[in-house]
Amino acid sequence: MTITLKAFAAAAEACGFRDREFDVPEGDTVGDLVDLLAASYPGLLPMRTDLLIAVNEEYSETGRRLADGDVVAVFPPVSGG
Amino acid sequence: MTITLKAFAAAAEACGFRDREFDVPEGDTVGDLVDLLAASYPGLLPMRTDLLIAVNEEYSETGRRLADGDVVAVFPPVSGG
Amino acid sequence: MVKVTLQKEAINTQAALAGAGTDADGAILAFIGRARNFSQGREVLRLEYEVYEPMAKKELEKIVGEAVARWKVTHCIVIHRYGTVGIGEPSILIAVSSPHRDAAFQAVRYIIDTVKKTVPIWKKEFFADGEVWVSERS
Amino acid sequence: MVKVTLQKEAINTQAALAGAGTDADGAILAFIGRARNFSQGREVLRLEYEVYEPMAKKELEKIVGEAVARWKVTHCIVIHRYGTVGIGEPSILIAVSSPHRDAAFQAVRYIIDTVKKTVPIWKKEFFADGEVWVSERS
Repeated sequence: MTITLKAFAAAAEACGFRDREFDVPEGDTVGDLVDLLAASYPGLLPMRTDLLIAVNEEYSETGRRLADGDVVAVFPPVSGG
Repeated sequence: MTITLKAFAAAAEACGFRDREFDVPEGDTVGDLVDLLAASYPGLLPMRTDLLIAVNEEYSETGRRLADGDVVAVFPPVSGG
Repeated sequence: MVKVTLQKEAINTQAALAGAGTDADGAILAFIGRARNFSQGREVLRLEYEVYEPMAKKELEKIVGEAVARWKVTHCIVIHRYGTVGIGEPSILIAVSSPHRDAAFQAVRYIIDTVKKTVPIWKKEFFADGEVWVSERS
Repeated sequence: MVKVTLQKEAINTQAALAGAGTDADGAILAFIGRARNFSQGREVLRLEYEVYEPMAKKELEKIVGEAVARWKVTHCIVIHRYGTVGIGEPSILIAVSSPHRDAAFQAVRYIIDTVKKTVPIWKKEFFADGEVWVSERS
């Protein structure tokens, strides 16, 4: 199945993209996806444990099962205000 | 000795003056003055225990001894802001 | 700038805020107290503030001095009106700026709470059928 | 009025405050967060904010909705800028009004603290010799 992957701020710089399609095996969880990303983009490793994940614009736990067409965003801790 | 007496807000309405000279016996304290006032202006009695006193524009304890020329202000609890 | 003003004229919020904040300040906090249209279930038509002017100014300066010393705020303006204040009009403005926000929150809260306890200013509410001095004791 | 805005344009503080406060409101509290000129001993030339726009708007609306429900504030405006923000310019404005001041203080404090924890916006500081993403974890 295919998801849309978004990366922001330091995570976008580490991955080298802000927006891309990504094929993931049926049944994969958010956590599986982050593992896959960290393996593909070693620049993410230093921020690995701090990374936040949103699915369809809502914060998500790593145990959540992905669905075809999901929009998954990965980003470092926020620093607005 | 002579002091200047000022009254504000509900205390001014109870006393019927805002500003007057007052003769007090040598050695009198702020507390003595308030007793005298309450006796002279019965309208002050309902607010007697709440009255605040300032001498020369500083809050004062009732034990303070008055001096000739002091400016003594009596007023109810403040309600600005 | 640290400044305390007692005035009869309406408070110009914009002008008071324009001066707030140096380039080192990350936070500005402004509190505006206003005359409300209802008090204890009755419609208020207007307020009148009486002030013991020289003492009120001294007390305000003490409060502001304490806030500046304690929280190291950079900028602190307090303007309190007296005389007639119409419904919806500001009766007090407190504007503080500081490098970090916590100091600004602490300072503004301290100033307004202490003004209401120690500054010799009294508020009278006018209703259609009478008037009453406000007691903050309740 | 309850309103959340994300915008690239400079924040017009005066316009945002003009709408605050009904006749039943005794308190208006406005917080302005600004770009500071120094960070960790280095001179900051400017900031850039990156935003995940639809999610940031949703999260802001959640925070404001919670504040309005919890403290019954009458009016709540939050404006957050993104893109380049010059030193001394507001990056966020929060304006709240309520009948009594305690609600306004609680609501504004809750909103700014929570914005800094959950709204997907990231700040980068630009120095003469480089740039760094700000981590609020420290």
